[in-house]
Order: sequence, then structure tokens, then C-alpha cells
Amino acid sequence: MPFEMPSLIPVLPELFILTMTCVILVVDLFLKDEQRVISYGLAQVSLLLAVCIVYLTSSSEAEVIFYGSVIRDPMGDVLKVAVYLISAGAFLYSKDYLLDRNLFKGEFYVLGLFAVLGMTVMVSANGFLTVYLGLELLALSLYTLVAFDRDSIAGSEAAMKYFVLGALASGMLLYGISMIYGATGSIEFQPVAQAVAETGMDNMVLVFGLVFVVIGLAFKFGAVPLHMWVPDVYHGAPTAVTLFIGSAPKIAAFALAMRLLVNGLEPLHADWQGMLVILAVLSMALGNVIAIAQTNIKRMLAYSTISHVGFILLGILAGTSKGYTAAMFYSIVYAIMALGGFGIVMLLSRRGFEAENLDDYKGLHDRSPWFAAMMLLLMFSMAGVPPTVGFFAKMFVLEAVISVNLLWLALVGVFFSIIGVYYYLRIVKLMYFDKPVDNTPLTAGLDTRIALSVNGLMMLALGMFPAAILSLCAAAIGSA
Amino acid sequence: MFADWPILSLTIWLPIIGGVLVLASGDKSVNATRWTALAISILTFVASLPLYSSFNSSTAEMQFVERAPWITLFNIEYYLGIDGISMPLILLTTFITVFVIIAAWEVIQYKPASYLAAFLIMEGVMVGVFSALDAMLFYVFWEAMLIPMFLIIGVWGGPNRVYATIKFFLYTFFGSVFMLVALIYMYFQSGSFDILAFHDLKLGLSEQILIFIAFLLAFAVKVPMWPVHTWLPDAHVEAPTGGSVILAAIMLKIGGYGFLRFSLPISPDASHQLDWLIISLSLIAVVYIGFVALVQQDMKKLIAYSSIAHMGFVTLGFFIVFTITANPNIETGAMLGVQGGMVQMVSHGFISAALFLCVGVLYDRVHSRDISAYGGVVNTMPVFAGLMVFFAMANAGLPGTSGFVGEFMVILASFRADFWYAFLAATTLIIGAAYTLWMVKRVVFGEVANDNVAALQDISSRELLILGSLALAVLMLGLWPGPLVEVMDASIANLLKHIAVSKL
Amino acid sequence: MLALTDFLMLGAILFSLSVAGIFLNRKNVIILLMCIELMLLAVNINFVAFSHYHGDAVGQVFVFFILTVAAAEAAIGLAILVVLFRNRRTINVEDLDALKG
Amino acid sequence: MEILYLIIVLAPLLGAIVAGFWGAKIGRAGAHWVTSSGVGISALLSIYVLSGFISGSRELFNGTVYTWMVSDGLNMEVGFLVDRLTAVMMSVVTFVSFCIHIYTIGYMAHDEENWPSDSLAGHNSYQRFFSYISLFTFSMLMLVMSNNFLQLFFGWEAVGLVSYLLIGFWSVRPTAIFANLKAFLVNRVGDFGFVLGIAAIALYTGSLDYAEVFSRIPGLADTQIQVFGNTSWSLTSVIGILLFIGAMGKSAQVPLHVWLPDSMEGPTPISALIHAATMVTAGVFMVARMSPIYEFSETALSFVLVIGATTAFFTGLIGVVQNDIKRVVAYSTLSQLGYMMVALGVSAYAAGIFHLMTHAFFKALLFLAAGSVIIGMHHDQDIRNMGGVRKYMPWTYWTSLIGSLALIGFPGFSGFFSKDAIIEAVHHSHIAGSGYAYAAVLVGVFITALYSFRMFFLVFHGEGPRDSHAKHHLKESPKVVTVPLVLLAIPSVGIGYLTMDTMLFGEWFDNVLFVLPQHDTLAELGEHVHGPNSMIMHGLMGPALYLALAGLVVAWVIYTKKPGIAEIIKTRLEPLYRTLDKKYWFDEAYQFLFAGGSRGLGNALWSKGDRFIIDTVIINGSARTVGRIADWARTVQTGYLFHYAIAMILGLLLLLTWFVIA
Amino acid sequence: MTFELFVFYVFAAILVFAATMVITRKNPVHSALFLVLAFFTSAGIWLLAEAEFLAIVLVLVYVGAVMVLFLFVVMMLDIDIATMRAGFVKNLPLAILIAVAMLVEIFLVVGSGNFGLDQFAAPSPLPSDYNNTASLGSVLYTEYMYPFEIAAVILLVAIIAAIGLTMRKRPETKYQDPSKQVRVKKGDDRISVLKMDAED
Repeated sequence: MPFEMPSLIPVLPELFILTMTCVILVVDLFLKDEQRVISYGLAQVSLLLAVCIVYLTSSSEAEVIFYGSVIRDPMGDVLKVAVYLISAGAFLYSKDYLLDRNLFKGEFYVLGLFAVLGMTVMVSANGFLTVYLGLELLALSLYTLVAFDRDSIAGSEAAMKYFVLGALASGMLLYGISMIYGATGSIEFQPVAQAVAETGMDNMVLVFGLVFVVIGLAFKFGAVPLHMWVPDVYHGAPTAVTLFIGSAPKIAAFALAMRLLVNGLEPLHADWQGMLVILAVLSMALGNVIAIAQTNIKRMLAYSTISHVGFILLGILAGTSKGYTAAMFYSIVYAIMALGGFGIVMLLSRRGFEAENLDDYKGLHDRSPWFAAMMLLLMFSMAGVPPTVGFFAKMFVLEAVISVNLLWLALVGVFFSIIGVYYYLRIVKLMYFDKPVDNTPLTAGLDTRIALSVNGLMMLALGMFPAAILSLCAAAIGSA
Repeated sequence: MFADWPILSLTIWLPIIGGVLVLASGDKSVNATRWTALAISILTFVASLPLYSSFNSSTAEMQFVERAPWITLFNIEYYLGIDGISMPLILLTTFITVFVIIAAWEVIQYKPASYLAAFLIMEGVMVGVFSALDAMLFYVFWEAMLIPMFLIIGVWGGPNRVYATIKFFLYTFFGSVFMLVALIYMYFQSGSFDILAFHDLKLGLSEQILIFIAFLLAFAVKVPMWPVHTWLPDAHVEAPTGGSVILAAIMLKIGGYGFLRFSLPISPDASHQLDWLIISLSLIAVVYIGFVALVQQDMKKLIAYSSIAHMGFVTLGFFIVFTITANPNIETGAMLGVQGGMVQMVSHGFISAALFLCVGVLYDRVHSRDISAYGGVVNTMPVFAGLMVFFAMANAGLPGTSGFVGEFMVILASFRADFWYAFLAATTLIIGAAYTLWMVKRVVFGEVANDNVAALQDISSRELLILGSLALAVLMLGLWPGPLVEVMDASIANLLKHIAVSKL
Repeated sequence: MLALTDFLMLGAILFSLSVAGIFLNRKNVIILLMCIELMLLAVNINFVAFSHYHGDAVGQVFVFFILTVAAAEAAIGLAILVVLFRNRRTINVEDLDALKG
Repeated sequence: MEILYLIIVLAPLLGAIVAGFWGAKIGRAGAHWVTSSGVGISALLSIYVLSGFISGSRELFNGTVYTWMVSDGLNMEVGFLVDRLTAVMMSVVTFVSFCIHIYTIGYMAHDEENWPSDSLAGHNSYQRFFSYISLFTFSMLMLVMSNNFLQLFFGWEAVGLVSYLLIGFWSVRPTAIFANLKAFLVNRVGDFGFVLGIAAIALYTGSLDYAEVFSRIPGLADTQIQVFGNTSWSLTSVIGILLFIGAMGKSAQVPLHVWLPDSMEGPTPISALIHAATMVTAGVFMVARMSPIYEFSETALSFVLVIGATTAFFTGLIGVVQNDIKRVVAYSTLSQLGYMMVALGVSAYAAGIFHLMTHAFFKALLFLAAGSVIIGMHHDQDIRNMGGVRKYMPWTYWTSLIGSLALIGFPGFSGFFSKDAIIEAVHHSHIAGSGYAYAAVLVGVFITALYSFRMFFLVFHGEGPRDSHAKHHLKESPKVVTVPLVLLAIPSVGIGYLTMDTMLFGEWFDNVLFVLPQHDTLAELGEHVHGPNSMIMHGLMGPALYLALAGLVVAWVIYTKKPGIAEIIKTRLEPLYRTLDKKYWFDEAYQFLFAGGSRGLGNALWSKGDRFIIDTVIINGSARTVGRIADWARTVQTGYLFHYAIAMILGLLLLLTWFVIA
Repeated sequence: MTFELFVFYVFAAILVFAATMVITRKNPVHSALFLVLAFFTSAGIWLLAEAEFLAIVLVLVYVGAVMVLFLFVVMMLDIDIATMRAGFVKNLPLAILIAVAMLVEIFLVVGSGNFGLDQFAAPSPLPSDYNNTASLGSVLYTEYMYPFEIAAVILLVAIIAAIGLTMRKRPETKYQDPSKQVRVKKGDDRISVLKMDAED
């Protein structure tokens, strides 16, 4: 069999991250504890350089390489950049937190970067096998990160739950993939799509496989009823890890959905649309409702994530390029919002104290008006109140849903978002209307402060100029 | 000469940017902050004056139009413009805000910069609501209003402020999200968010009815109409004086404005079909709420309920149009109702603002809003008492004050629709006078009730300036409403012509 | 003759057994892990069978990777199990309820 | 535009503004000078205008001052219509008002004594009072000079406002502020009808201008409108009755009369000015002005007639048992207003206006005289405590006697002509209810004499005041008080004699008051009467005069000759006495029904409707429900791994079943 | 019934039996051993499907490494087996119900209707010179180079994770430091006398 070494340029970002991760792994061995900041710096530098590399090597044409394993397309590029930047943000926010808890180790960044690698592999996967491997790379890194604080009882319990359920989900996904392979004889997206289109949509085996695939996908998203891991993991994991899990992987999950459902199984749109409708409605309902009853902010944000996932799914299930654009916009925006939200949680935490309870937010307006304002913006953005960007995310999705004559679904969406507003308002209420219980000054580094400010103000800036990201997404999806 | 200037943008963004600056300047130099805020609000008012002076009242076309693409993918534009319906409301906004700023002068001690900033930002946003011609821009402004108001009530409000402000927010949010769905739906019908394009959209009856209901949810909550009004008394009672003023004077008007800008022209046939509903709710507002207002023990609650009753006239005036035009025996009359509703909105803006400021004056001194905590205020504050009686009379619709004009026009118009509409509406003459003057009797007149009242100081020159200016406005409008009515003529005539044509 | 459906049914039985196992074992996390191994085995049987009947190697390659990943997964799972045990002194599934609600 | 009319209207306004806003600066003297001269100018000019009409040199004026607004083709303007009716009204209003301004200087001289010493409201109360009465004059002029319904309503409400302010002038007195609220609200009930009437007019004639409306009314005479289901009513009747409801409020007709006696809580000058001479007659004026409308509806006329007759009789009866000097006069006013309405009801508009005019003079006189007594008695108003005042206050005594004689219709006095004209007009009328009205007004004459002279004898004759301290201080009031009394006494005696021929039967009101020939009772009467002397002769033949004299004699017997009789009658007719003393329980019934009822209704709507159903059940209830669901739903998240797995597998099964099998 | 079929059924029966045992044994060691049995039998079945390389890998990697790891952990974690069975019977019906439902639904799809011999004819046996290992190897390092590299990274992650999670220097562990012992001096280092007040 003739073998040609494919060009490595398109996978240069992944290669670069992998190389740098290994470098950090090795360098870290020789560092003393007080020099760990070097590992951190290297990780940040690699992420930022990776952004540059993506930018420099990008092209507007889709390119399939490695015998169909990998695809390099504009959507992938945008998503990758988003993943890199958001991960960098997550690393930035978590530095102080990790330092305070003796978790500031090289492994954190190594595993984090492996997770990033896994995400980017998923983002540019062109076949079920690549997707699966990317998924596992991400998942295994995350399992480990959740248990990263080895002395934390909650952390290990969360990791165990995450692991078992994750493994179960990937088992199901694999079962689905095997069926699709059986029905189409291929594991690459284009041939699969072609075969599906030929065999017709009412092929029972394909739909059967599709159900399993959707289940695996839904798990990754954390959509109801495969959401059960989300609150426990968000809650149990160290906040730095929660922040990481809560942000970038949502983008990866979106990529996963796009690759599997759109690139691979587009002809089965009618079927997976129905499934996503169920998942989306359940997610929006359950996520928003249960969040109300929470007293732990990480858990509350976990349920809020579930409800946001419902909205992302709405965009995807519309099945139009505008819908995909909307969902992409939503997932990126959501990742930014989650980053900021958990960033504030970490800002308030300090050595020996986790600002996890809602009551810890009382009187933040008195303690730090500026960061209270940032949190306010983040909360209103999550609630979807204009002029913050969260509103536009929701609106674009609703437009997509209405455009495919699913008006009732849009109504369900807005109805549950009304319920959702309540718990975001409650945070604002605590921050602004209550008197502080705890008057400890905030001790965050300048870098965190600036980053959080930028993060918060982005809610407003993007709200006024949503076209900045939207046009990128549109160009990436090809709907512009 | 100003017609081509971006005056609307200026009026929107000047206070918003100013507000952000005030916010950023913080509470370090409180006096400077106050003067800055005042300067900004006055500048904004001055900036908005050309909207009146250069307004061409002979045309129904949009004027001072500004148009630029905003989100091209969804065809959303930054599209501003005003006609005779929105222009008076914008001026009302910029006018009232000045007084709200002055009224906060010494009263607000806790984080004054944030307080003033919130009002300035809200001013810009409210002007945005009135001038937006792109539905999405409108919606953004519409919702953005909630945030500062939420904070104003929640941070500077009374003891039960949390319940009130969350109720306020959720109520209004609940109403408006369905409007959002309707707007998006229409976007797909027309291909853009241009409100004027929505007006010409052909829609089926069932579509129209759904759209109408979606709008109704949003506007009815804002107006507020019975039975979605219960947020208002709570919000008013808990809000600081300035918050109550803005809420009553301007935010309620946005609901009424919405009916004119959206419901009527977009879904005329549905409006026709369902006008009985709005009319009944309006009359319930007038009568039912009137009786409820009568028994209130809290002055602000009383005025809040009175606001609901007065806004009932607005919606009544708007929706009797169809009954009138359906009557072949009557050539004219529809316009009277709509114009009456508009005049009522403007007038209520002045009067309710003034009444809330009056309550604020008392509250600042005695720290109670209970009617029973007062009595015989006239003995210690004669000037204030005079003004309060004047505003109370205006609230009761005394001719010569602005409160009369709108009510009178609406009653005249509703008589054309049906004797009983007019009959029920006219009961406000009795009930309105009863609750307002009964309150005045218990608060202002009588012997000095207690030591608090005995210790009262009459209003300062600052307070006199505010109340006096408002009194002047109320009187001017009452004695000569002609100029106000004139600017709306063309636009309302055009609106009526538009809705007279069925879209089916 | 041995038909594809025979393999698939076998895989289905294994899959269902592993599901049942997850239901049944509320005491021991390790057995849960084993159930997952069973599930992967079911998947692998499917792949191998399909590969055989399609006459290409893709399925087998997939199985190869699944085996690899499963090994890694097992390693990490057991590592987490050890951490858990050190913290909690138990691997009883019913005791893992600190996080709920 | 005749600048003259503007000056007449604006001069009092200017005075009011100056005295009101700069009262503290210009001081007491400044205030009464500026207002009195303003009203004085108006009075002079009004009389000049009137003389112009008398001499025939002045033409009817109908012009617009400015356009208030135009909406929907409906012109709303402020403008003047000056004709003979207007001129009479203007003169009466400004003249009486001027007298009262003068009188007030004396009456209110020590007003600060009426206020608590530390009340700031009492500081400039003198100036404020002048401002109010000038403002009132302005409002009343706007009302009578209006050429359209809008401005009529303006004036209508403006006088109501001033009345409110003046009744509650002593705002520290609980009774005063109760009375002014009551007055305003009862008036509002009338205005409620009035506004609807105006709306009906605007709807069917498309105009608010008198001239235009009147020109279209004949064409609408047969128009029927449907108000209640299928019952159709005549349009003119509906309009007439609705407008008359307004008049009932303002002119205190049964059952909206309850505010007037209470309004005596205000200072006496305004009782005289507003609640006797001018404002309360606005209703009469209005109906007369609208004669082109009323003439087309016999139903409306009957309504006016019956209400008027009822008021005339029943409220007079109450006057017999009142002990407060001002209240006696107030009930007398009610009764006389009833007479005027009766006149209108039988289409004798001229008689109504004529009685309005004469009544204005003698009733103002009576009030001011009562005020004079009150000053002398140091603000004790109970007639049972008075007596023998004649000796101390001769001027007051004689003027009071003139007023009382005029009131009971003693031949030759002004009241005689007007009242006799009314009684005769009713006698000649054929309109439904005229029989009842005739009986009522006849018996009313007796009652009028009874209560008038009961009061007169109790106050001025008999022993001196019971309180020796009061007796000691009792003396004649100062000149500023007595001069107006004399000024008013003159027309009280003579105006009827001088003008009856022109006003009642002459051409004075031609083209101003419109009477259909079949209703023209006065013309019928006019055939028998030629000049005032003939009228007196005619009166000597009628029963009215003798009834009046009987009343006078009875009063003399009971209250001067045999004071014990009063007590005996009182105990013998206990139920009747109680009914009258309680004023037919109108106040109690209204208090219970309307004040209590609406508060009860309001409370029920508020606590049951707003707070319970809407807030507690729907709003908070749904929030609580969501909260409960949330609390329940979170228990699904048990924390147990196998439950999570089950959820996943169930989800899988669900989707499989739904999409593969189904 | 061909021999092939017979062998398949025998292996399948053992496999199902072993799998049932895995999920029902109370002792995790037994479960692990039955799982080993299951792997062996499925390796046999894979041989029937001509996947020789994978069959070997399954035995070598799975049985030889992974299962040993399992057993090792089971042994290491000292678990009280006696308490492990409570509630088993209670959950059995539901488990059976769900499993049967699942099975039925899968059977409906993978039954002979879709995957019978009519749809998928048995492939002709491969030529005797066919080398399963070689053919797999040749695609694995060319066509599947990218996945292969990722798999390597996954293994690396597993290594890092396992070490990172489990390797620890435990400060609470008591251990002797001989050099410290040697360097000890007389007096304060060996014994210290504390003065204490008498307790009353």
C-alpha cells in the first residue's frame, strides 16, 4: 500500500500544543515549588501561540487530511481559537486559587493542555474514530482534573461519578457508532453521510445507532436526562476545575454535535431534530427549575448550564445554517459567561474559604462595587436581559427555531427563561440589596482583576456589537 | 435647521455616557457628582428641545431619522426616528429627569453617584425606546430599562424592596419575552426588523390575534392593566422618590406607546376583534382600581393605584376607535380618543411625578408614607400644602389643569362608542376626586396631628423649584393643550387611516 | 451458517447484561467498572462482526483503539477509585451521596 | 374682540393672583385693595354693559378669545357670549361680590383668632381669603360669559374648586374639612352627569359652541338613542336630564342637596357670596341658558319641575327646626333654589332668572346680616342663645327685616314679584307634575314665612342673650359691615318693582331664552298683569300672600307670644320633629351607603381581589409552586450513582422507543 | 448445524453465563475472574470472525494487564464483602425489566430482518496466506496514523493521571531516618524533662 506522509501544517496547532505539553511535563520535573509559575507561563504562552498558529495557517477552504481522519475548516478554526482563549482565561483565573490550595502543580497545566488537545481534536475530527479518541482524551483529562485535589472528599466522589457515568456514556456512544458503521460500512463522515443519504432516512438501524450517538452527545453537553453528573461534578470539583469544565468543553461539545450530526448524519436531520427537541425542552425545564432551589452557587451555575445547553440544542436542532451560527454564537458566548461567573466565584474565595454559598455574595456591592457590577453584568447576560450579549445569544437561537416553524418551542424556551431569570436575580439581590456578612477585602492579583473586568465588560460590549462574534460564526458556518 | 442633525442619538447617548462617567467618578466628591449629573440632564433636555422646535407637525412621516446597519446577518439596524406620537413622550422624559436629579440632591446619601448614574442611563434608554424604529433595537432598550430600575428600587428602596423589585422585574420580563417571540415571528414575515415595515405586513387573523396577545402581555404589564397591575403598587411603595417618579411618569407610558406603535398598526384586525377585552380591562381599571385606591393607607400606594386608574383612560381611548369607526352614524370621533389617550399620558407624566415628589417631600421629613402619620400639614407647610392641593386637584381632573384634558377627550370619545363606556369612565370624576381629596383632607388639612408634623419645615427653594415648575407645566397644558395636540395630529390621523384598512 | 445477526444478538445480550449489572450493583464501584468493561466487550463484538461481514479492517482497527482507550480508562478509573478509597475508606456506591440535590 | 369683556373677567383674576402669591408682601390693606378694586372695576363695567343693553345701544357679542385645542374637527375654544341674560348675571355677580369684598374687610379683620397661634396657614389667611373670593368672581364670570360648553364646564368646576377651598377655609376645623370634601364630591356626582351631557351634545351636534348646538337641536328633537338594551330614549331628554344632574349638584337640588347646609362651615361672607347669591344659582342659569334644548323635551322639563318642587318644599320644612342661624338661611336657600327650578320646569325661564336675581340680593343680605349678628355674638351661631338683638344692632335689625320680608314675598318687596310669578306660572302650566309642584310651592310659601320669622323673632325680639357676657359685648357691627347691608337692602326692596315688567313679561329675554309657544306660561300670565301695581293687586287675590302672612303670624305666636307652644308641638309631633331634625336621614344614608359602601367595596376588592386572588394565589402562588416543584425536583438528584445511571438508561430507552420502535 | 455454529453457540453460552456471573457475584474477586472467563470466550468468538490479532490482544492486554490491575485493586482495597449484598433481591426485578426491555428493543433492530444472511451473506473464508496482523498493522501506521498518535497521548494521560492521583508522599507516614538517629546527642535530644504543676 503506497503511503504518503501527509502535510502536517493543518494539524500544526495540535502538534504544537502536544509538543509544548510534553515540554511542560519535562520542565516541570526540574522546577522547585516556587518556580511553578514557569509551567503556568509556558502553558499560557503555548495557548496564545496556538491561537497565532491557527490564525496563520487558516484558510477559508475546508481540507480533509490524514486519510479522512481530520478536517481543517473555518468553523474548526474559530472554535479552536475560542477553546484556546477561553482555556487561557481559565488558567489565568485559577492561578491564585491553585496557589492558595497547594494545587499549583505542573500536572494541572499538563492535564489541562491535554484536555485542550482533546477538544481541538474533536473540533477538527472528520470521523467517528477521531471523534471518539478526542472525546476520550478530553474526558480522561477531565476525570483526573476533577480528582486533582486528592484530599478532597467531594472531589474524589465527583470524579468517581463523572468517570462511571462518562464511561457508560462513551460505551453507549460506541454502541451507536458500531451500528452506524454496520449500516454504512464506514467511520468517516463524508462516506457515512453519503451512505446514509443513499440508504434513505427510514433505515431503522441508522436511527437506532443515531439514538445512541445522540445519547453520548447529550451526555457531553449535560442535557437532561443525561445531566446528572453536571451538578455533582461542578460542585465537587475544585472551583478552578469547575471553571475549566464549565467553559471550553461546551464549545467542544458544540463541535462534537456539529461533526457528528451535521457533518456525519445530516440526512437524518428529521430524526435527530426530534430527539434534540425532547432533550432541549427537558434541559430548559429541569435546569431552570432546579436551579431555583440551590444554595450553592457552583451547583446553581451547573443547573444554569443545563438550561443553557437546552438553548444551544435549540439552535442546532433548527438544522439551518443560521441555526448552527446561532448555536455556535451561543456556545462561545456561554463559555465566556461561565468563565466570568466562575471567575468571580474564585475571586471571592481565598485560602481555606470557598465562596460557594449564595450567602457569601451578600453585600458584594459594598465590598467591591466594581466586581459586583461585573457579576451583575454576567448574571444579566446569563439571564438573557438586553443589552447584554446573553440576550442576543438567546434571540438568535429563537430566530432560528421560529424560522423552522417551531414556534411552540420558542415559547417554551422563553417561558422557562422567565423562571430562570429569578435565580440570577437572586444573586444580584444578594450582592446589591443585602448587607455584607463578611467584610474581608478581596485579594486578587492585578491580572485577574483586569481579566475579570474585561470579561464582565465584554458582556456589554458584545451586547452592543454582537456582530463582532456573530459574523465570525456566520463566516465559519458559511451562512453569511 | 436641526432636522438633519443626529439629535436623537445625542439625546440617547449623552445621558448614558454621562451616567457612566458619573458612575465612574464615584462618591468621592459628592457635590461635583451632583452638579455633573444635573448638568448632563439639563444638557440632554436642551438637546432634546430641537425635536420640538424643528418638528414638522404637518406630516406623519418619521423625522430626525438615523439609520445604520447594526447586525447585518439578521438585518437588524440602528434605526431611529420620531413622529408626533413619540416626540412629546421624549420631551417628557428629558424634562422629568432633570427634576428627578434635583430631587435627589440631598435626599440620597447612600452611594449618590450610582443613584444619579442609574437615572441618567435610564433616561437615555427610555428615549431610545421612544425613538427606536427597529423592533430589535426597541426591544433592547425596552428591556435594558429594567436593570437600572431593578437596582434603584432594590438598593435605595424601602424595607420590603426585595420582594417589590423582583416582582417588578419578573412581571415585566414575563410580559416582554412573548413580545420578543412575536417580533421574531414578524421578522420572518417581513425580512427585517423595521417597525414601519411591520405596519404594512399582511397577516392572517389568527396570526394577528396571537401577535396581539403577545404584545398585549408586554404592554399590559407595563401600562399596567388590571389584572397584571399588582407589581406597580409594590414597586412604587418601595421605590425611592425618584424611582417612583420615573416609573409613574415615563415607564408606564411606554406601555401605552407600545399599543400605538405596535398593537394597533400591526394587528388592526385582531385589535378590532379583541377591543372588547381591552375596553373592559380599562373600565375595570377605572372603576375597580378607583375603589381600591380609596382604601389605601399608604400615600404612595394610593397614588400608584390612581396611576393605574388613569392609565385605564389611555387604553380606553386607544381601543374605542374600532367601535366608533364601526358605527356608520358617526363620522368622526376616533381621533379624539387616541389623542385623548396621548394627552392623558403626557399629563399623567407631570401629575403623577409631582404627586410622588410631594410624598417624597413629606417622607424625607417624617419618614413615613402612612396617611395616618400626618394631619394638618398645612399649618406648618402652607406653601407645600398649596402645591399638593393643586396637584391633587389636577389628579382629580379639574379643568384648567392637564389632568382634565385627556379625561375629557376620552369621555367624549367613549360616548361615541357606547353610552355605558362613557358612563363607567366618567365615574372617575367622583371616585378620582374621592380618593385624592380624601387623602388630602387627612394629610394636609386639620389640626396638627402629632409632633412630627409640628416640627415640619416648609419646602426649600429647591423643592419649590421642582414642584413649581411641574405646577406650571400642569397649568400650561391644562389651559392651552392646543400645541401638544397639534403636533400629534398628523401622526394620529395617519395611524387611524392605517388601522381603518383591514389587513385580511 | 453463522449470520451477522447472531453476533449482534450476542452483543445485545452482553449490553443488556451490563445495563442490568449497573442497576444491580449498588454496593461496589469495582463491579460497576467491570460492567462497563462488559459493555465495551459488547461493542467490540459488534465491531468485529461487522468488520468480518463487511470484509474490511476498519472495524477491527476501531476495536483496537477501543481496547487501548479502555485500558487507559481502567487505569484512570482505578486510580480515582484508590483516591476515593483513601478519602472515604469505602467504595460503597450508596455511600457516595455527599453531593446531591 | 371687545377688550371690555376681557377686562371684566381678568380684573378679578389679577387681583386674586396678586393677593394670592404676594399676599405676604402687600399686606392686608394691599390685598383687600387690589382685590376689591379688581372686582369693583368689573362691577362698574358690568353695570355699564348692562346699561348698554338696557338702552339698546349694545349688541349681542359672541366671540372667541383663543382656541383651546382642535381635535378631530371638534373645536374647543374659550370665548364669550354676552347677551342680556349674561349681562344681568354679570352685574348681579360682580355687584354682590363687590359688596361682599367690602363686608369681608370687617368680617375677617380678626381672622387670626380663628387659627391656632402656631399655624402658618393662619398667617396670611386674610389675604388668602380675598384672593379666593376674587378668584371665585373670575370663575363665575367665566361660567356665565361662556359661549360654549367646554368653558361652561371650566367655570362650573372652577367655582366648585373655590367653593371647596372656601368651605374648608378654616382648614384646622374638622367639620370644615369634612364639609368641603363632601361639597366637592357631591358636586362631582352632578358633574358626572354634566360631562356625559356635554359628551352627548358633542356627539350628536359635532360642536360645543352654544350657537351651533342650539341651531342643530331642533333637527334632533325626534332622535331616539338606545341606552338600556332596547329601550330607546329621546335624545333631548337624555341630554336635558344629564345636564340637569349637573345643575342638581351645583344648585343643591334633592337628592344632591346635602352639601349646602354643611357648607356653612365656611366664613359667612362666602356663605353669602357662593352658597346663596351666585354659585348655587349656576344651575338655574345653565338650564335657562340651555332653554333651546329643554324646550324640546317635556320629560326633561318635568324632571326639573319635580325635583325643584320637592326641593322647595322638603328642605324648607327642615329650616323650621334648625337652630344654627346660618343653617336656617342655608335651608331657606335650598328651598328658594327649588322655586327657581320649578320656574324653569314650567318653562318660565324668565321667572327663574328673575327670582335668581332678587334672591341674590336679599339672600346675600340675610347672610350678611346673620354674619353681622354672629360677629356681635362672638361667633356663637345658635339662635336659642340669642334674643333681643334688635336693641343693640339697629342697622342689622332693619336690614334683616327687609331681607326677611323680601324672602317671604311680602307685596312690593322684590321677592314678591319673583315668587308670585313662579307660583302663577306653575298654576298655568300643563306639564306633567305641575299639580304636585303647585301644591309644593304654595305650602312652601307658608313654611318660608314660618322659618324666616321664627329666626327673626328668636334673634331680634324677646329677652336679651342668655349669656350675660355676650350681652355685655353685644354692639352694632362696624361700617364696613353695615354699609354692604344697606347697599344690598336697597335692591332687595326695589329691584323687583323696577324690573319685573321688562324681565318677566317684556322683551328683555327675547332671542335669549327660547320658549316654545305651547309652554309659554309667562305669556299667559302676562295677559292678566300689566305693571308692578297690577301684579301686587293680582297677588292680593291669590292664596300665596295669605299663606305667607299666616306663616308670619304663626311664627310670631309661637316664638314671641307663647314660647311654650314650640316645646309642646315638638313633643306632640315627635316623629315628624325627629325626621326633620335628622334631615330625613339623608346624611346618615349617604354616609352608610356611599362613604361606607365604597370603602367596604374598596377594601373587599383590595384585600380579596388584588391581594388575595391576584397576588397571593396567582402571583406568589405560581412562584411558590415553581419553588415547590424545584424543591421536589432536586430530590431526584439523589446523589446515588446508580440512580444517575438509571436516568441515563431510561433516557436511552425512551428515545429508542420513541424513534425506533414507534 | 455446522461446526462453526456449534462452537459459536458454546462460546456464546459460556460468555453469557460468565457475564451473568460477573454482575451477580457478591465477591468482586469472583466477578473479576468470571470477567476473565468472558474475555477468553469472546476471544474465541472473535477467532470465528477471523479477527485473530484482536483475539490475541484481548487475551494479552485485557486478561493479562487490565484484569490483573482490577484484581490488584480489589485485593488492595480491603472491602467488607458481607455487607455488599443487601438490597440485591429488591433491585432484581427492575433490573431484569429494564434489561429485557433493552434487549427486546435491540433485538427488534439487530434481528435477522436487518442482519440475517439474506442481507449479509457470510463472507468467503480468507485465503490462507492472509495475515490479519500484517494487514491491520499496515493500515494502523498509515491510514490511522493520526488516531494512533492520539491513542498514544491517551495512554500518556493515563500514566500521568495514575501517577498524579495515587503517588504521594504522605507526611503522616511514620518512618525512621537512620542518619538522624545516628546524629543524636546525649541530653536534650534523648530526653527532656518538663516541669509541671501538680494537678489538684
